[in-house]
Amino acid sequence: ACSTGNEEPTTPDAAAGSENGSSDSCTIGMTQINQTAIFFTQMNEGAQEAADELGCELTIANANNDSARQSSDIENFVSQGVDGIIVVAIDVNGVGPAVDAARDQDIPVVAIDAQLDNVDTFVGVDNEAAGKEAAEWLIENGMAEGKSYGVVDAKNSFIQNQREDSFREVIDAAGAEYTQSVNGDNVQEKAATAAQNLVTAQPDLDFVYTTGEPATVGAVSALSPDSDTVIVGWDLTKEVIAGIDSGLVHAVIQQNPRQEGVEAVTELKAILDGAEPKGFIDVPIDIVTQENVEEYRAIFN
Amino acid sequence: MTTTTSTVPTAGKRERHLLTFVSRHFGVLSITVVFVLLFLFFSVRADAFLTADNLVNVMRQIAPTVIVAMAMTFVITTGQIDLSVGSVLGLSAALLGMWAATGKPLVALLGTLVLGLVVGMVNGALAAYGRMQSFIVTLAALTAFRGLALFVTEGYSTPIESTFLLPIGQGKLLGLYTPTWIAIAAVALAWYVFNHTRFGRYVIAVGSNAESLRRAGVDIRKIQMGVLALTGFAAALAGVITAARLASGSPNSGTMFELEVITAVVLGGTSLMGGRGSVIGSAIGALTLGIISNGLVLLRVDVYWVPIVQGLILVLAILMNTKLFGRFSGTRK
Amino acid sequence: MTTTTSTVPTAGKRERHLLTFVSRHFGVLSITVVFVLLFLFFSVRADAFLTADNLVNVMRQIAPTVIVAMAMTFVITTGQIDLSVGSVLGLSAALLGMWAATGKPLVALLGTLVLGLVVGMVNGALAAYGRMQSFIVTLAALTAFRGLALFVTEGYSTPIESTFLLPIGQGKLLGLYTPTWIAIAAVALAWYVFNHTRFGRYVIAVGSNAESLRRAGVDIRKIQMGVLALTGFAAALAGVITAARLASGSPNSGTMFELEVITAVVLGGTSLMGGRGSVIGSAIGALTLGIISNGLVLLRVDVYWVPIVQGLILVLAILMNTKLFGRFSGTRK
Amino acid sequence: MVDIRKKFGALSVLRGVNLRVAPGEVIGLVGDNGAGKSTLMKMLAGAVTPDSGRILVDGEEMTGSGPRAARSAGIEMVYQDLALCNDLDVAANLFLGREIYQPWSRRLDHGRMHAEAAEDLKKLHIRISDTSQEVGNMSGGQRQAIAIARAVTFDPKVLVLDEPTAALAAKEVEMVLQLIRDVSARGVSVVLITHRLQDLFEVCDRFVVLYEGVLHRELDPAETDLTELVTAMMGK
Amino acid sequence: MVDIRKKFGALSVLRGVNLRVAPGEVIGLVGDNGAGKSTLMKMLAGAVTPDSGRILVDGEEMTGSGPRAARSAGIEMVYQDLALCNDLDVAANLFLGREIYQPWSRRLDHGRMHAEAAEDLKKLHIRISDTSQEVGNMSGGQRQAIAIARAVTFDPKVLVLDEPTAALAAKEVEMVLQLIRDVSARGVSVVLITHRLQDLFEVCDRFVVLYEGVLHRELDPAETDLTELVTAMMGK
Ligand SMILES: Nc1ncnc2c1ncn2[C@@H]1O[C@H](COP(=O)(O)OP(=O)(O)OP(=O)(O)O)[C@@H](O)[C@H]1O
Ligand SMILES: Nc1ncnc2c1ncn2[C@@H]1O[C@H](COP(=O)(O)OP(=O)(O)OP(=O)(O)O)[C@@H](O)[C@H]1O
Ligand SMILES: [Mg+2]
Ligand SMILES: [Mg+2]
Repeated sequence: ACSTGNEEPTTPDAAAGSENGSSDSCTIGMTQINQTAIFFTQMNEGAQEAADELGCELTIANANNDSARQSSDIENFVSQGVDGIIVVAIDVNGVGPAVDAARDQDIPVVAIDAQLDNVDTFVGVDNEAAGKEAAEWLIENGMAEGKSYGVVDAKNSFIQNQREDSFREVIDAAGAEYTQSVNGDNVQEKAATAAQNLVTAQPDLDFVYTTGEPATVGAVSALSPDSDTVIVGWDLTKEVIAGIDSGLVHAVIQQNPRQEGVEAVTELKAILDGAEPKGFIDVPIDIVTQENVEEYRAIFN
Repeated sequence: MTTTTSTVPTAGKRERHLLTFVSRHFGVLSITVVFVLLFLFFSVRADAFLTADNLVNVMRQIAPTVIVAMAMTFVITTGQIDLSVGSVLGLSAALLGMWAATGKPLVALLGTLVLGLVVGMVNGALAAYGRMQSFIVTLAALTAFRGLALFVTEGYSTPIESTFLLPIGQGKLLGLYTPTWIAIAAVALAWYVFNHTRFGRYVIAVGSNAESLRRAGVDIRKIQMGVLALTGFAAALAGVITAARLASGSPNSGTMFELEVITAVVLGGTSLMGGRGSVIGSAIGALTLGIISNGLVLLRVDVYWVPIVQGLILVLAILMNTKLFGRFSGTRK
Repeated sequence: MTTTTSTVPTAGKRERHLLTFVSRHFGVLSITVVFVLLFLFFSVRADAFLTADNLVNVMRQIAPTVIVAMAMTFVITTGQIDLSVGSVLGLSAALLGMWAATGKPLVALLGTLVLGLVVGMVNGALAAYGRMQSFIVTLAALTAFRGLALFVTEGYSTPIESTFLLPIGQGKLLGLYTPTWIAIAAVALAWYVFNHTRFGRYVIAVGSNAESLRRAGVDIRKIQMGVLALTGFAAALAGVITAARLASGSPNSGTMFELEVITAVVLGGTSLMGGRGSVIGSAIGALTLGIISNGLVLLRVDVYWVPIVQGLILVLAILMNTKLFGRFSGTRK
Repeated sequence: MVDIRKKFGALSVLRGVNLRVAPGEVIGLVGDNGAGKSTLMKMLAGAVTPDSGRILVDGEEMTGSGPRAARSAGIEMVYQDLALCNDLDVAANLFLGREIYQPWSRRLDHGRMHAEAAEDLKKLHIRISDTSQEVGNMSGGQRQAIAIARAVTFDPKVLVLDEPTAALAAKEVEMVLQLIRDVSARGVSVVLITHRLQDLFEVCDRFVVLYEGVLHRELDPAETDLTELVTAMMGK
Repeated sequence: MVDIRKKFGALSVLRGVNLRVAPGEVIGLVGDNGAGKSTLMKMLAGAVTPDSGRILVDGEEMTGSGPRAARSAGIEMVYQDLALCNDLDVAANLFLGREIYQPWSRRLDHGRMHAEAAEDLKKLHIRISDTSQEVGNMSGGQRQAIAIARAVTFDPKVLVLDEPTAALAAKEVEMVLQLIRDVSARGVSVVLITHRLQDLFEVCDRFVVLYEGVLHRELDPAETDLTELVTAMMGK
């Protein structure tokens, strides 16, 4: 699969063309975690794009970080009679029963981003593995041994907790010194305030690890470019690219949510047309630094 | 300096009774009209809406809101408010998951419910005996209990596998899910207590004129504390149901739940100033919220439009009824 | 059937004046004591707390809360509430970013502020002229405006590069950031209007006895609408400041902001029942919240404990003061 | 000054009442509890809108409705429930809706209002030491005195007093009666509602008896005695 | 039945008052507006806690404090501000704190309460047609009648009436005075606060004059005339 988002994705046209006609209806329901992170917005866009090209009708429901609402949305999709469902799980444990219920009705289910064991296909990266991967990258680049760091996280996000814990496990083992975490609640200005307080409390940090887009953007605006503390975090935005340019942001772990969306819809359509579920579609992370940031400028405009 | 008198016949007895009835049950009638209109609209416009499966689902989805709205009606009628129910729901769900994982599901269940009751009593004691405004006490609790839920679980959810607990959320009886039956029982109980017991009457009196009730020799602090204990318990019950339905105890359950519950209660005609409330109104209010979010998904409303449309429906619903029924409500506040 | 009389000297005049002063400014004094205690505690326990840099930062961080708390004091004193300020903040920040990107920063700035005012007036008109409870109107607005912010931005934040706008959030004057100066101006203006103009007096009267004010020939609906327009405007201003500070207009700005603002106002001694308020109290309330979240990080309190400790401090602060000053507040509600 | 009017709650409270008040006249409006006296007078003061009927001042229909119009037409009323703002102080209540302020800075002139309030109260022989006391904690009689002071200090053309003496001590009652005589001598029309019927005989030019929402009788004090009045109030 | 007591707000409202009420005695408690009459009686009824001083009933210290203790000691009071719950109906207000309910189901006996309420009101000659009306919309006099009915229907030992007749029509006032005579004949002690001084002479066994928080004078009605009483009220 693709890694930068700039490469040609598995063209939806080709996918549609190759298995044309075996199913005439294609309505898809997609339950999304929230709409307040660009990450999910891009995923929605990718899914919408693919749906348009494949002639599918896509309905997206926003669960607003509420896993009960997410289950309700899945149930509502089933009532509505959709042909396939895409789940971006808030709580990987909590969507289980609703997904089972959908599959009992012979509705195929594809999961994105958060791995569920009872779906047809999982698209994306394992956040836990990606957190480890990020830590290993830092170790290779000499950012672990003897360095101290703090974390700006979002305790109300299951995924971001995974990113934090797996990252810390690996990097602490490599000799990095963890100081403290602050909670940005997945809101930009709260993350900015938290990051500012963090560097006041810990003026000698080598880097700050941010677990998601609001935390990263917040930290970028809170920290001054000429400080010795750099940011290593998740999810690019235009603001973060500016931070990379100024040297404040050292590295960004970038997923490809748009591609995830495309892949998920394409896969669902394929299953509806009779193909075997692929089980797992890898959309790996990429680590963006000053060297390869150019490729991303075009996406974030 | 002339004075003349003319007598105009009063309205017929029958009509007068009707008017009195309408003006007294104004809130409930109003939300019922809104509910029926929305129900008809969705039935006509969304194919899948009026199917047994869908309605059964909606009634399960909204059950936690209905249950907590029952208790919240008592709280709001006393002139207080409980903002912590969402956090208590999350804490309860998280703890149920963790405790059930130790292999003692009954203990986990009872422990969670007792915890909810205790937490509510602490809120209530601070408000009633500490003489703090319930708004601020439960706002502090909103922060603290969510924090506690995240603390005990470290932010992760726990899968629930107990065959004893799962039926609480997923079991079916006579075509309806267990949560729906629990909600129906809660409505019946709340209706009885609110309208037919001394406790219910004192709840109204506290909200209407607390000093008057105090002078009548009733310990108003017990009432104020009691209703907050009730919401704590109801929130824990809702947490259990949610966790059992999702087969997962998540500390993030119930985010913004308090606003949904309060909206349901206010939609149902209970006054935030206290003194007037209706448990039936609250139940219909909750159902209305349930069919709105269900119906909008079934209508395939664009995801960005859903909150905007929800807000508009809410305002229109209340506005329409103020205009429609406004003339019955008289000049009183 | 015997009756005797004994006369006990009344308290000295000086002491009586003091008592009157204390009981009248009870709310402000109470939060001031809490603020000073917390300030001293953090100064002693957290090394970095009492540094110019940190204090300057805190005063910038809390500026949006202070500004909106000023307007919210008016709203709550009239007995209303505005739950939509967080969403209006987010909408304003998002629109400022989008409009500034078109290259007309001044138009963007004015457009955003006017929009906030208009949005507030719509809330106010629905509450005052539509005779709906402000709680429910602004709750609907909370949902709808957040949805609108996401709709117009499609969820993206927009970087702000305008050298005209950025100083609003990042400029420095005499050692303090621009947001701090704006907040100081807002407090001074609010204090003047609240205590020294007819509008301020009518705000209190509406909350105290709206019917009485109405009978005095004042159009209470104008007052009720006016204060909600004020919070709309203040929220937009806070949105501008937030966006300029972060150099990014994000539609998710201001999530849960309304609860922070309301907490600040209530901490400052304004009654949610209306009729009593203090703008200075609200400002100190906001500062208190600011130093709590700053101080806890500087004390390196574990991230999971922060909300728990915050909740506890809140409760203790109010509880202590109810007990400490309780005897001055008399038997009144 | 008043024309036919009616009002319904769910029950008809006023079923067509006509009332005319001449300048300088003192009318005693009496009737049983619940007869509709307060409701009728609230309409005159604009606090309640009649379902139908017109209110004429000096022969002209009152422009606009509501308390503001009534006030500018010179109608002031002391309400039975007093209508004071408990959270405001004495001076603020007296000047409610008519605050004194500097036009350019819009700053309230607290000093002048307190001074004038103290003076007005003194003129009315009301003993309230401190005009910056909040009225919420004052005694029933003190509150009533403030409500009276508020209505009379602004030179009304028509003064409506709804049970102004219910909570007052004997001396203060005497003072209120004297006040009524004074203002009516100045040409102010007064409508007095009270259940202290003896008082009525002292000051009234005419009695108007309201019975179950209709204007039952009109009596001349000179030709009426107490028993006759009480009988009339019972609808006979 | 009452011992020394004091109370401060920021000002001393009661500065050491002793009062003793014998069974069946009717005491007229008078004083200027703001003298502290209502405050003193609220203490007796438990609604306000004195700063110091004791309350003895039949020679024994009242067990516990608060309105509950006062009620169980047989003290009932009609408050000047009536203390009714506007959102409850007439019957609910009458039975507030003493609801009738079936012990096992804890179900309120609405039917019986409405029936008894209607009967009690009728016994007191109060004309209120419908006991399921909400009291919030009723007229001043109707509300006062309900407050009186509430206090007297439960056979108190001591009945405190704080301005019970302020809003009542003449006939109803007469009824209240008759009521006082009746209950005192049955051995109930009555404390009557009123500014309608003539009424006092009709029913009281003793006058107690409160002046600025102290018990200024005690007078025997038989040896006092109206002017003397008024003079006493002015602290002379
Ligand atoms: N807002 C209202 N809604 C419904 N009924 C009302 C309202 N206001 C007054 N009433 C009813 O109208 C009737 C007349 O009330 P009103 O206050 O005018 O009587 P009143 O003559 O002033 O009596 P009183 O001498 O006791 O003061 C009463 O029966 C009362 O219950
Ligand atoms: N809760 C309170 N807080 C402060 N002051 C109070 C309070 N209650 C009463 N007062 C003051 O105590 C004084 C006595 O009040 P009280 O009501 O006992 O007078 P009263 O003798 O009943 O007068 P009236 O004849 O006017 O009813 C008044 O000056 C009043 O302002
Ligand atoms: Mg009246
Ligand atoms: Mg009194």
